[in-house]
Amino acid sequence: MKTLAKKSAIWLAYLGVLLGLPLLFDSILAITIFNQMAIAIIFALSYNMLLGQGGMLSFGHAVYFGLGGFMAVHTLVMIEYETVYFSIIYIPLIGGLIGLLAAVFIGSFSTHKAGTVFAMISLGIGELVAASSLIFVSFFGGEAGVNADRTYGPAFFGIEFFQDSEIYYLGAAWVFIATLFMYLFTQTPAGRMANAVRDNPERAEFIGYSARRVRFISFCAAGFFAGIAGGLFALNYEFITEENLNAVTSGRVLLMAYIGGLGYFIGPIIGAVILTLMNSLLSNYTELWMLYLGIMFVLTVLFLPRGFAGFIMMHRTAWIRGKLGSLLLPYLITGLPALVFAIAGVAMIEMLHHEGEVFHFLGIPLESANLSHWLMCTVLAAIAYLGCKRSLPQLREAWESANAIDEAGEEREAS
Amino acid sequence: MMRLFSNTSLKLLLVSLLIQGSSLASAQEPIRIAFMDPLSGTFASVGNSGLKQLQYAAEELFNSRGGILGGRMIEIVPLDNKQSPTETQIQFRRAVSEDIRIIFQGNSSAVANTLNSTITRHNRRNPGQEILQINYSAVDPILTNEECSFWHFRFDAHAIMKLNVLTDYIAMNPDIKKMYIIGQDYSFGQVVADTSIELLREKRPDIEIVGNEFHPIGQVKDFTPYVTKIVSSGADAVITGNFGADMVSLARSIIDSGLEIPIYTFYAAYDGITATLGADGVDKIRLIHNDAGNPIPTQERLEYIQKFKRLNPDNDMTQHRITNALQMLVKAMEESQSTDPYDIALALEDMRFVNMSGEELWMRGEDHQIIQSLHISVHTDQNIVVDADNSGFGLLREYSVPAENTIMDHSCRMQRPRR
Amino acid sequence: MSMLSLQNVSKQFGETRIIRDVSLDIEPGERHAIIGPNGAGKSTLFHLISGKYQPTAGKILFRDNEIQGKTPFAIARLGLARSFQVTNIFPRLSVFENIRCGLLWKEGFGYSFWHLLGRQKELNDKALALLVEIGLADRAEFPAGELAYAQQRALELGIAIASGAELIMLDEPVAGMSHSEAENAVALIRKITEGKTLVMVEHDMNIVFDVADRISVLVYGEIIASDTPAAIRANPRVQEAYLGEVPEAATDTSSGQNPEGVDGA
Amino acid sequence: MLEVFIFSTLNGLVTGLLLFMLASGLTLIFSMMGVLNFAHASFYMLGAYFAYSISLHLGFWMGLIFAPLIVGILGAVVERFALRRVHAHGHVAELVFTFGLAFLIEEAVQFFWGPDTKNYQSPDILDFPLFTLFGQEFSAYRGFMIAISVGIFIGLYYVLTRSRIGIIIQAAITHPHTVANLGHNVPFIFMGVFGVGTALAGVAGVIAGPVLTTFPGMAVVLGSIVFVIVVIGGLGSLGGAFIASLLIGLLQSYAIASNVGMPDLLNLVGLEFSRDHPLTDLWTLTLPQIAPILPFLLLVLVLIFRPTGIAGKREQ
Repeated sequence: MKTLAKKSAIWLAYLGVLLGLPLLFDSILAITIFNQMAIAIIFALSYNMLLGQGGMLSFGHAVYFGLGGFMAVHTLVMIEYETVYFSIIYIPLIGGLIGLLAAVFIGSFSTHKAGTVFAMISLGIGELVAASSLIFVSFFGGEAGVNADRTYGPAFFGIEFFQDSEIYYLGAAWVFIATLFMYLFTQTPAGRMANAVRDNPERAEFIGYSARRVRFISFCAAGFFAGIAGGLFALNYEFITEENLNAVTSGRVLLMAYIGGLGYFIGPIIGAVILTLMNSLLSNYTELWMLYLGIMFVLTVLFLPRGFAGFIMMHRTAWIRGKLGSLLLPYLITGLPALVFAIAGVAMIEMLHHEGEVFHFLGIPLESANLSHWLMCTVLAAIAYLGCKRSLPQLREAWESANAIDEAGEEREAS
Repeated sequence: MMRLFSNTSLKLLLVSLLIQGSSLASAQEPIRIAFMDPLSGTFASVGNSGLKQLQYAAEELFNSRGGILGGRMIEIVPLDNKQSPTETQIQFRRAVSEDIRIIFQGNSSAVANTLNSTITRHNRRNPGQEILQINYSAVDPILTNEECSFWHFRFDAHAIMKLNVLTDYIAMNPDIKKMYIIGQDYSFGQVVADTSIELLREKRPDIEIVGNEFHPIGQVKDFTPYVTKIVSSGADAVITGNFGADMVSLARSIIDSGLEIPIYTFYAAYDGITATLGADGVDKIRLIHNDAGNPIPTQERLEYIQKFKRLNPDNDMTQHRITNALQMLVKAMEESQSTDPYDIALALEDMRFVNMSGEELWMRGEDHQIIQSLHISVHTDQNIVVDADNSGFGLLREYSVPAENTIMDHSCRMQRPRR
Repeated sequence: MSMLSLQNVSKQFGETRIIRDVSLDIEPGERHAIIGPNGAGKSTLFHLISGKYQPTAGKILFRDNEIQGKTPFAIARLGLARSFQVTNIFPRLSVFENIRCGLLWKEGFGYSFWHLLGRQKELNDKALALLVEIGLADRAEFPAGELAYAQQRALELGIAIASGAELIMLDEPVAGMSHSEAENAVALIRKITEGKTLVMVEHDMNIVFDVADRISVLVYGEIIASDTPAAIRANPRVQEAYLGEVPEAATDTSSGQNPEGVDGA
Repeated sequence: MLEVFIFSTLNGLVTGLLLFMLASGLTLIFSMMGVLNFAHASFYMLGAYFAYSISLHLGFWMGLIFAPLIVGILGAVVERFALRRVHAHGHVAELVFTFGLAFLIEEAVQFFWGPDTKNYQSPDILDFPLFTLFGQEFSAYRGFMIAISVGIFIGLYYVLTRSRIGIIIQAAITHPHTVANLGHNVPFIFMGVFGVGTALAGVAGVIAGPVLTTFPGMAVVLGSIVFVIVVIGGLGSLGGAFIASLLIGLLQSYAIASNVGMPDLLNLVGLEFSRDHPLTDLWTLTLPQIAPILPFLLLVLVLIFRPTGIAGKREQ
């Protein structure tokens, strides 16, 4: 029962953060970003059901997001013309059902195999649907997409959803519900067997489970929640276009889930938050943000194969043993030069980019034509690199001593 | 990278999140105008070039001369919409958040349509906080027809107006008997195809349309198979609305096949295209556009362009309509002595303005469509004073239509807000 | 009624006949060992019974149900469990989860996505009891992939037992273990297969003769003898087949048994 | 009609052979490491860009020699310092890594060369029509493309089947441990194969750049098609990849050249729909319109009905 109380506390904190955020940051821009995050969190979590929990690498997950979103926008239009009439708070559910429907159909033949075959089918389906969306203009609206207005439905306790902040609370509610249900799914036989099939499909068959059926269930659930995210997107932006079901969106959700950390439930949430912030803020400071995103992604795959969540979880043992503090100083000693190295590197990239003009980097005016600027950055980077390299063994040592396990079982049980 | 983020960006993030839309207009405060176009990604060069032209116009024509409305400066705020309708929504909210009331936007009709409906919704829900859309380049006809809005002004001729002039020009060429139409499979491509067919049938019923082909945007690796069809159809000329890499590839394939026929098009110059077509495209590529190219009509404009070129050696003055739009916008502010979008919009309606080339521009009040003369130019290296891509090649004017002959009917039923 | 009955089973891969006309009856409660030199087809025989491969000809009956042509999971549901030559667990799940997954189908949870596992007290108690039985209770929260080799094999046994099978098939359960580990493993096997039917493939003759009630000898895809340990020991054909062979030496995968390559490795 | 058929066949052949140059490298790499290199087409793009830069100073032919070399070395470096590291985390991580690499290379290309189309020209010496048929020219450069592709195919076939190194490579694919035990440096062979595979992609980029235009989107346009080919052909099968390349090249070429569509089909069965029909987009669909997505349709069908592809044996 102690764990139950602990878990409830975490969920209550989550709800608190969701509800409290707009009180801390209440500008329109902040709300916009939070809304984006809300959509991204559900979408990335649904993707994790496939890849992280079920071991299915999909290059076409945006299909379910997009189809759900399109149907949601069309439903909004129907509400406007009173073909149907209900409160728009249920719109994400419409998106979810369409996502589910699409997943049931596509999953019926694509979940036969995991691995490369599944990845390739998802790629093919993704390309097919994206291409069709440009051909079938009457439903998808061509490249301009479909527009709607969310304010025509019956008011919900007097709220007519004129403002994005009202949508935020609706979105937050959906995020909370969707997150909760996706978490609970992992705790059911179907969710647990998805992990088992991911780890070892053959073994799963020999304990009575059809790997294909298990994958199919996860696939449908992922499609359902992706559709909910799509429905929320439709509510937030009141429009949707083909770009929301093409390969770029599919790729972005893969990035989110991976950078956040596959396999950890919280990973995709972290990834969704990081990528949304980068996408909407970093792009205002540098045109090269996509390049940095690419570098970050590749570095993550290389050095943090379990993403940011995995990095955080690495410290669990040290935390339990109360030795996290002993890591702080070594982290600083190595981290600071690493930071300087990164800054110098970015400065040089920006100098290359701003050829022939003066630009301000962290408040310092830099110019690519000025050799001394290059020299300064190079020297800085070199010193930082050396400092990093010199201190790395110490960090490793500190790490090992903090994680040294006298009796392993004891440590595990303490959690 | 993340380090950068946690440092500069975080600080800026906090600042920008905390900014409240409560700035009161004071005499010294700059007038902030958003420029919302792709500034990163595949289409960045077009967007950045436009941004430089707008910044140059603001600096050169107004700020360096003491500002407007009694000394206020114009500040151009670049907003990167990555040419994505979704990202446009986000950047629009950023503009609202920063209390920017005027948005310049030009690239992609899909984006313009999205912005148009977003602004319409926003302005209806937030009276007193309205936003004005200055469309300097998106040519989808519906923006000043079915979907016209009081808050949207277009400073470029729309696709059908351009095609009207283009088909007039084609009709004058008796050698053309067979026409092939090819375009990207999306709304603009379809408008080009449908309208061309309709107008040619009217003007030259003897011209046979020997092909009407659509291909997916940006998906075609090799245009040779399409060119094979063009050749076998025996076409004398090609009309296409392609842009970007699809335009270059198509033109290159046609030229490579040895086909000596004219290509009539919209977007086959600048931003690397002129340089890539180079000598191969001479006398083959013809563009319909506004704002006369070579020879530059007035000394004033020539100097204006040359100064821009000195400041931005790698960019061209590709879209003079950006300058036109800013000049007319400022004129509207001065006339109404206001920066409120509603007052500006009223002042812009039916404004007549003589631009740097000495052409008179008319912003038709009924649909907010600019009426100005249109030109057809040829890709060449003869008599080029202002070239493109520093390549020595550029556009030479062959045919001009005065503004009054470009006027077309519209189907706009504008809903005017009441104050 | 026999527990498992093979009737003239054959298996061909292309032109190669791996299993030739094998017939075999295994009675309930019997502990049956299959031995034979490398490449004899022992693992293939296991794969045929458990449904990984389909026989080219012949019938396989499990408790009088024909199971040839059925999928592995359908066969597993009838009450046949197997372990693998290569350790076959769910490496990223905890030890406890491994066992619990093994229990799920038998306990009637199916593909349910409306039961919360944390709430299933009975299920969890069973899983814990099994963990105690296989001696891994103190490792319950470990990721299974981090266990020592012998522990992983024990866990694998545990998963097989968990499914509530009547017939348990073990493919080289002590391969790669040290002598003392092997002894513990054999003791565990005896303990947890109490009252069930056991079929095992094993190279360690000491263990085979120690554990088995009956032994079948498979050579080149054919069963040349099937009898009590004593009789097998005395059988001249068996001695001939094993001449020059060192049965204990073979611990890793041999060719011919697994034509599609090793799975899950 | 005949000239359309002949030229479509030639066009399909050019495209198909070009695709095969990419697919062959991808297949080799897959056979070796069991990973589909998502970034393969990005190396093709790098080939085109390097060749463009070299051609500005030293001419096309130097580009043809040096650009693939640079790309190959780059590929080997990627294998040695990145892919080998990711390998430990499994196939999914590898696939995701190459996916990220493709993303990164596209951004890097935009960073170094800018987002515009580059004026990369074919050599003047090949700037003449090889032959003229029914008034249409077939440029010598396209003939040159066919010759290079066929040459590489023959060379590759010869090296793999006849030479000592080819036999070692083939052995290393199926029995890496045995080959290692024989004293060969298997990781080095892997690196070499990855380098050669990417260099092949580089060659394809060098010769395709002038014809298919050199711009940052060129990898995306071709990338997924090459994937489709490798999967349709059967993962790991060079012969299958060859057949699939030509199949896709010709299929697309013929589809574009054709003039049939749904309206014809409907006329055939005597049906007609008005333009206002809600499914009008479907009723007016034409074959040329959907030509570029045919490969994906084929991919999905093949994967559903024959997951091993045309010539594939190996199951994942």
